[in-house]
Amino acid sequence: MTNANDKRTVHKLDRRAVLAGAAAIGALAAPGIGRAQTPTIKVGVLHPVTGALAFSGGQARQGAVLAIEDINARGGIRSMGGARLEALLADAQSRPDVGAAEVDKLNEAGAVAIVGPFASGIALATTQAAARHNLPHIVDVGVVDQIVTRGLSNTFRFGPGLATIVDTALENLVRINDQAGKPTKTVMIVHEESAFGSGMATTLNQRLPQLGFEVMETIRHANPTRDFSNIVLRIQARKPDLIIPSNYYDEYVLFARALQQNRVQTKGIYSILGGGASSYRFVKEFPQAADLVMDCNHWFDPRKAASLALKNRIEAQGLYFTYEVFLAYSCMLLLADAIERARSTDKAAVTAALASSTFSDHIMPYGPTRFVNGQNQGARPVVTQVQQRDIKLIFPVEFASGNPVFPRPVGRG
Amino acid sequence: MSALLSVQDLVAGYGPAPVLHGATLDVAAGEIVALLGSNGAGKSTFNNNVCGLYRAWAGRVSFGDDDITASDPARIVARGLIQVPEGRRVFPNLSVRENLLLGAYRRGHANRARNFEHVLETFPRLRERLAQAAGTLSGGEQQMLAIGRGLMAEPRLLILDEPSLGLSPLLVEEMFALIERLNKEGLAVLLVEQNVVQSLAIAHRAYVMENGRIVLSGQARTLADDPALRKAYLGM
Amino acid sequence: MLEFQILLPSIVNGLTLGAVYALVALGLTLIYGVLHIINFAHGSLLMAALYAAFFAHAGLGLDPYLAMPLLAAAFFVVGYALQRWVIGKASHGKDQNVLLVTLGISIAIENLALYLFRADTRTIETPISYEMLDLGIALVPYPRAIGFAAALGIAALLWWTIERTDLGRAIRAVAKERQGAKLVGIDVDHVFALSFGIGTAVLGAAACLLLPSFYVSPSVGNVFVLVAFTVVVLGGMGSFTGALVGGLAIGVTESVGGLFLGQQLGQLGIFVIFIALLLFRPTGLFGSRLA
Amino acid sequence: MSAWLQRALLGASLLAALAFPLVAESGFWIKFAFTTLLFAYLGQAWNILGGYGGQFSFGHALFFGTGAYAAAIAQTAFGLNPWLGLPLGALAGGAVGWAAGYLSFRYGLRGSYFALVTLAFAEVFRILANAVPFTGAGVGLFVPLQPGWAQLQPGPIGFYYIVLALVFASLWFAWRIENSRFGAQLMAVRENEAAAAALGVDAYALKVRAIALSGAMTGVGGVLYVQFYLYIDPSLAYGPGISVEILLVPIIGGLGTIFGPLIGSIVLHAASELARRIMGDAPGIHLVFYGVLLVVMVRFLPDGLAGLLRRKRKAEVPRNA
Amino acid sequence: MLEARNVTKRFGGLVAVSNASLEVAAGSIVALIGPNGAGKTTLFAAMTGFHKPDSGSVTFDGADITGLQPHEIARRGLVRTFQIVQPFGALSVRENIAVGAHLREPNRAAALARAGEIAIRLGMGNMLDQPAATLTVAGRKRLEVARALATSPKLILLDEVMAGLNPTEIDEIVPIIRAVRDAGTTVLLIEHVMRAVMRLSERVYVLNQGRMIAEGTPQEVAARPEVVEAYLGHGAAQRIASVSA
Repeated sequence: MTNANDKRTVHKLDRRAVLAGAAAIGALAAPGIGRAQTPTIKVGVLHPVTGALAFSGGQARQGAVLAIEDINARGGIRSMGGARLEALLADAQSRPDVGAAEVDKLNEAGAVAIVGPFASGIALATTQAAARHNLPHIVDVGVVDQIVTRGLSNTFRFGPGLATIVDTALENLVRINDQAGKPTKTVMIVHEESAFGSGMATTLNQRLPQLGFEVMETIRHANPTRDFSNIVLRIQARKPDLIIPSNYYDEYVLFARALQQNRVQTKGIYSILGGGASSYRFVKEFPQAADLVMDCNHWFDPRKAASLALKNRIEAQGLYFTYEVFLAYSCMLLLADAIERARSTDKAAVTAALASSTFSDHIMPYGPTRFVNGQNQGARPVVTQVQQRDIKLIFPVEFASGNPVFPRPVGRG
Repeated sequence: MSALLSVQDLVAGYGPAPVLHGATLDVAAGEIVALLGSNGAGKSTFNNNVCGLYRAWAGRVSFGDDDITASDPARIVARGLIQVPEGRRVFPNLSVRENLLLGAYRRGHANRARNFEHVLETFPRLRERLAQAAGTLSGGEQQMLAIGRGLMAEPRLLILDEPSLGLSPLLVEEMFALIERLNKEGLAVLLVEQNVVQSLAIAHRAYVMENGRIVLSGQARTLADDPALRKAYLGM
Repeated sequence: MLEFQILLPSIVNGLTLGAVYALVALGLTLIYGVLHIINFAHGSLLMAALYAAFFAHAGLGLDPYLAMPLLAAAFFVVGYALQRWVIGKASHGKDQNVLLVTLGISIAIENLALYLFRADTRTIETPISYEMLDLGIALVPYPRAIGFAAALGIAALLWWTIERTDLGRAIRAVAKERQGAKLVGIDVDHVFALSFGIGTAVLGAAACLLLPSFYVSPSVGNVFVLVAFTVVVLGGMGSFTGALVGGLAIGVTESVGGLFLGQQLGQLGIFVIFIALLLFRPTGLFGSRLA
Repeated sequence: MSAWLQRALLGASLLAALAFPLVAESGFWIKFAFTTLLFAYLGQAWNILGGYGGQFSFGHALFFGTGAYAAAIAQTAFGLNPWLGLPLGALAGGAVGWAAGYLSFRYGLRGSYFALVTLAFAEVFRILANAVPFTGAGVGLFVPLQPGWAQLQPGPIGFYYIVLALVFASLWFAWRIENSRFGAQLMAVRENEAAAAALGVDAYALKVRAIALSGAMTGVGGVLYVQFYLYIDPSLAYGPGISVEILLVPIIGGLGTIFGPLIGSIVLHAASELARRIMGDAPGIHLVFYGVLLVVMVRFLPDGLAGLLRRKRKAEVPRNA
Repeated sequence: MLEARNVTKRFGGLVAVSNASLEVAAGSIVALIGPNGAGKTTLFAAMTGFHKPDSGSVTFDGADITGLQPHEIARRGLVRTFQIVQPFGALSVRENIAVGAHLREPNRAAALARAGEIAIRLGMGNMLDQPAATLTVAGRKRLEVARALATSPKLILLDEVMAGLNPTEIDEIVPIIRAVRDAGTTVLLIEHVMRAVMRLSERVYVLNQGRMIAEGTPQEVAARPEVVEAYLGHGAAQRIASVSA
């Protein structure tokens, strides 16, 4: 009865609610009503599945839903008599205000916690809305540091924040550059205009010179940008050793294509939270453009069997195994572990269990889980490189599945 | 002689109040019939409903053997009932040539080249202006163009709504002479005018409309001598 | 200075980019010029056309350039039907209702695509995707060079249709003088729908030219729609020559503006020109042939 | 409807509105009500200019975003109390409104041209907000979380009452417009600018006043939004999405009517919620339903919902009389 | 009180009004007649700020008002009506008239009250709450006059207020116009209905093809053959003469 496609556990917010109004919702929220046989635990899965962020939101939702299937297949929450998890799906429509409204809806529908909501801007609103209900909220993706620095005791971020990502990226950059005999001196940064790209560029401009790199130029572009030819022209004219791009997938595709069309030769492309270089879709569709591109990003632990199993399942569905999927997947496992230890669906108990979590059964290349002010101290990004049409993990060394190829051999790419 | 156009008890208007309160009128083949009346008497409402631009509230319009009461303008044009409207309604952004060509859009397409020449012979002034945008023509030239455009459709009946409006006396004279000539060539004309004297001079029969009703009708010559008409129009 | 070294190639880039803008704007300007409505569904119709081109390639193996006439025809039918039986019927001739109806259509189409195709960004590769045409002063990717030439061709074809055929004369007649048009027997509703259909057909063609150098996703229409409005205003609402020249001008502005002001602010130039033009010369650079 | 019955109905709705948070224990419905009322208020602001004045703006995000940023910047950079942010937002929104009106009406822009220029103004501000440092550029601005009435973060119920008060104020204001010289002249300009001018109405000055007022009201809405969500970024503030959402409300509800925006906002938000619940979770499908619903509504209610509810005063104006 | 001197107005190549002058003495009723398209309405528009004259000047109450904005001219007490009626369609008759009353009366209630009085004076008392769009042609014409009167003008320019009215309605409106004058408002009217012109006006100007071709008392003007010809077409004078003979 537990085949992978069993969707019976996916509870839909039904139309009764809208008809019956607030009172009915109160009743609906009471646990166990109408489902006396198998106890269920409702968890909110909140992502922007429509609007501008729909792709990432959809991927993340898929990851969370698969995690719930796996948890239920393994016997549910054992400490609570094998209670099954039930996903309450919600759509933030790529807007913070809608996301916040959905949090309330989920709370009333009886969610014990929320996993979501992919984007920083939305996360700021949803964590706060959840805080009003003392509803635990696990942020799957959303790198802006303010998410966990506002003292919200219900908010937990399993993945790394922006500062950590930049630290890791630079640490590895110095390492591979040193290993190769310091071929890289000059850098150009090409980043998108919103929170993560701009935040990144600011930090890089402070840190790179201290590490001995010269930032020749920082190019900020709008979302959407329809044409990258001029940016490529500038790069060709300046001839930097290294390009550091930081953009969303759509722009990254256009950028990479323009680089390739113009046969731009640099010693390397070292992207940070790039839209393309750690995307299997990009590698498949643009094998040449992707070749040897490095990316510091969220990534799964390739040495774990569970990660590869999950990857295969996702790909069997015709989807790509992107960071949204495995981060949301891991976050849902983290939540299940907390409920298991809390032995309760009490929000405060689950919050406490999360705060004291040492969860390790995930598929991320992380150190031991330890939350300080809601931020997982064990979280770290990794650096990947596209090699032979595959994405290899090259840093940190202890998780590596391949060695960096740097600088890029002349004539390749 | 059976009527070419026959309108019976036409009631029509815009919005809540009727403008026409049951107008009855007919035009026989080969006739010039004048429909006279002051501004706002309902003459244009009458035309527009006959030509299908608006749906009449009540009454019946037939043309030839067809009931056209509920027809759309395209079908009415196809049957040969052509209106040259008040204010000319030429296509200001199109050249004179294009305006004329479009006259044969629905009807008369086969003989378009021949009719085009014929119109230019009738209105030599248009030939000089062929490439000019119609919006830049003078009022008189626009009136000629509008009539020419109407002729391009090989009309069986031409409704002319205030063709003398805004023209100089000399041009008005020319215009009426032209209408007479076209009629001599066999064209039936319904002449809707404020210009009482000259209209009556060329018309066979006439109707006088006031406030949406036909108040006088008869042979043009008889009406011209009617003191009631003179008083109504000159206050004398 | 770097900016001046790459000024020429960047102008060439702007021109090829502008050709795409012009293509998208051509349909919009026709629809505005004739029906006097602002079609908010234009962007989502472009998106639908891009998907059609994508699936023609991915599913039927049809090269987008070969699919062009097919898509143009299909989207002509779509546009004709939309205007004749949805927009025309539902709007009751009121501007605010046209706005609501086209907005509603746009929301529906965009999300239908999301539902059917998911939000994935999709791209195609053609044999010439990475070939470059060497113009001496600049290298231009073939897909964009073709797009540029085709944009000129389509604009010329439209111009010819509008200026030299009976249908075109009827369209222009309806644009300016509906009553007069009815009196020469032109079926105005039919001409409205035809114009909308032609405007949409151009999107079908535009999609085939755009796809090889761009991507498609359910929200891709928004990438072009504001720019297309700008082009239409710049060129004069209803003017084809205007849309073509306006598109090229906007492309160059964006490109050169980006060069000197930074990529992000390059788009500012577009809107500043747009506002200045609206204020000082609302008929656009080329006046208007239709409206 | 008799005046007595009308008054009784109004009183009952007022009571219901006041009692709502006490009855609805549901945070979701309170937030739903907050959003609905916020857009009823913003829609009313738009209605002043668009409904009563006949000038369709496609760029009300310009005022919304300016109000939101003004208050957020004043608060984060200068420590201004957000209560003072409300008048500041009004001032900023009003000033931008005045400037936009001065530019566009001075040059005689009307109809589609006016609509497009407001859209462009909002875009310019969006691009600028993305580029300049004091708006936090693309990162956006975070308003510190300081719950409590003192910092204008009174919690959902508190916000509900604040926005309810704003809605009442805006209803009263619309009523005033309908019953004042300003409003009478504004409506006259909407109906026929030349005829109004012939009667001594300075249409230009009137329109500038209307857009400044509308901008000020909208600015206050922006401040409230930022206080509620504690975050603003350029596309939230100045994106076309917010402009469209604001203008849909009065058009659906009934242009140039007192209760049109309120009705419109309720219907739109209910429709959107209904669509989600009926169509389920599959991404997009509920918005397809919503889009189709919009078209169908216009097809059968060409004068907006208020056209149904109120006595039909607007008879068809003859098009070719 | 009002003096137009050598006013010329062109539209593109078309000269609509050419070097036309007229004078209106305070307290009089003056008529401006001429065939359709003669330029009467254009001259009105040029005097009230809707068109800027290409040359010539307009003085009102001793001040030069050439080129002022329409609302500025209206505020000085010179108000026009429109030949093609321009009601505020969505507003009621009372509200329409109140827009005029608001020129001098900021208070809403007072303006509405004044609107009511004026409507009654013009025989529209029973239509006060009707939307203007539902009025008949005659009703709209009256509304034009009522709105203009509500501004308490010194001089009112009436553009064909009788066109489209039936004889009974014309007989009703003639005394109203006279009463307007008697109440202290000078009247300049464009009219086609000669019967009314003859009865009402003290002085008549005749405009044809943009030029002033005659002026004088109604009887003087009606007797001049060029006027009759301008009206009824070329040759009409002889024909009428022969008929009446």
